[in-house]
Amino acid sequence: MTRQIPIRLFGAFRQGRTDSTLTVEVAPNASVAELRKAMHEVLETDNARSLLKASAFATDSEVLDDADAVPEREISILPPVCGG
Amino acid sequence: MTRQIPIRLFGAFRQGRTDSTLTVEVAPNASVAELRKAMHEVLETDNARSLLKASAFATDSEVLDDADAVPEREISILPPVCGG
Amino acid sequence: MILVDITDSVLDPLIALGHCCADSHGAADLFIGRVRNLNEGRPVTAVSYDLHPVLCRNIFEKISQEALEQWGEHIHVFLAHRQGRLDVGEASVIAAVSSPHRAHSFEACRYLVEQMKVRAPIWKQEHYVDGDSEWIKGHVLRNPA
Amino acid sequence: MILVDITDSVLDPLIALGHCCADSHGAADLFIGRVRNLNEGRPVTAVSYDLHPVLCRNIFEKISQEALEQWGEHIHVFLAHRQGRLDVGEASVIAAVSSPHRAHSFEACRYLVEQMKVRAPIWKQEHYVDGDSEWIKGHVLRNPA
Repeated sequence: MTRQIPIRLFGAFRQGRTDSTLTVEVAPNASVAELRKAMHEVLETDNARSLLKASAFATDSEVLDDADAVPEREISILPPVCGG
Repeated sequence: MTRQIPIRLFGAFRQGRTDSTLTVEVAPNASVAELRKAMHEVLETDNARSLLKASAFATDSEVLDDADAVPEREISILPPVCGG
Repeated sequence: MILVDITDSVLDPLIALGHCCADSHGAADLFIGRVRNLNEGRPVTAVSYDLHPVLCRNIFEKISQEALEQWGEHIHVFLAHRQGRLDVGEASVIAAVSSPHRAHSFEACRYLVEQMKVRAPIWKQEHYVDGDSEWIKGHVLRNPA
Repeated sequence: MILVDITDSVLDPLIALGHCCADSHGAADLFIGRVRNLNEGRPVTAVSYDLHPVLCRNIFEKISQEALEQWGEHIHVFLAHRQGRLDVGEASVIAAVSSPHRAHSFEACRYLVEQMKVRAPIWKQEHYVDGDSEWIKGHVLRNPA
């Protein structure tokens, strides 16, 4: 039994994609670190994998740490930011 | 032979006056320090004399130092400032 | 008093200054970030801003709340960011703070801008004269220590 | 580019922001000083500003020129002060700076305000709820060292 986690993509993760989510599969009690590993497996390019290293997972209310359990809420992957 | 120097008054020097200038008499080659002394003599109140100590003489283009000669241009006396 | 916004519409500095205003406030500071025509020597024609709207609003509120904690509950804080494609010269962000004294307004406004730059989930894609476009490298997002 | 003004009319922040603007400027900072309803615990109803208009304009230009020397000839600088009697909430001064990057805009705008406070020939007389009024003690004017 695994969980399907749809991950919302932002910024450079959208480059060359029509879809704005990417779904990955993790174990029921997976941590954010494991989610990161699972996403690494499904990314197609070196660029995207290297971007992932510098990116953070987040819910709609907070940025997650790698040690956190993957929450039940919607998950996003946030590349390095540059507002303003 | 002396010079009549009309001094434009600003801020607290205008308190209780209808006139906005005060004329003092100095020697032909007087310095700003001597002008200050002459103004001290004609001021009527301790408040005004004490304000004079903290004030600067100026032309329309610059603040004068006590060692400067009294210029031929219009002279103002500027009490401590507080713009904004 | 805090007002934050994420919007598709033109940002209006008068709304920021109307919010950052009180009879006891002698000083307001306002910052506007605008799209520049040049980045690292390359001519830019427009910038597309991609945001995570819900998280971004939450983070704007957090940053604003921190400003109140640091400079006093009585200050007024405004922080708004635009999303979508903006031409050169258009405002992408407005931050503003009013308070009784000027030092707090300057410092708190600067705080909003600096924190927004490193913590808000906002990405920009620059469009160049030659038709090319590129996502700008930014700051790695981390939870504040 | 420098724009300074001494005026009897209402100060308009949009004029300041319109001047502090260029395709290569990514950042503008604007400061507004407004009449407060309280000074050192005493309720204020209005403030009368007395200025030496010609000298004040000269000093505003000097201060602005110093900002260009310090932060670059390409920055845009605006500094305007109102004279006459102003009610609580009305703007007495607006300073603004735009430049390619935000640090310079913040720093130069702060510089304008701090220098104006200690060097510009401006005096204020506060009017109180009880009908009394008083000239505010300020900074002794000296030539810059």
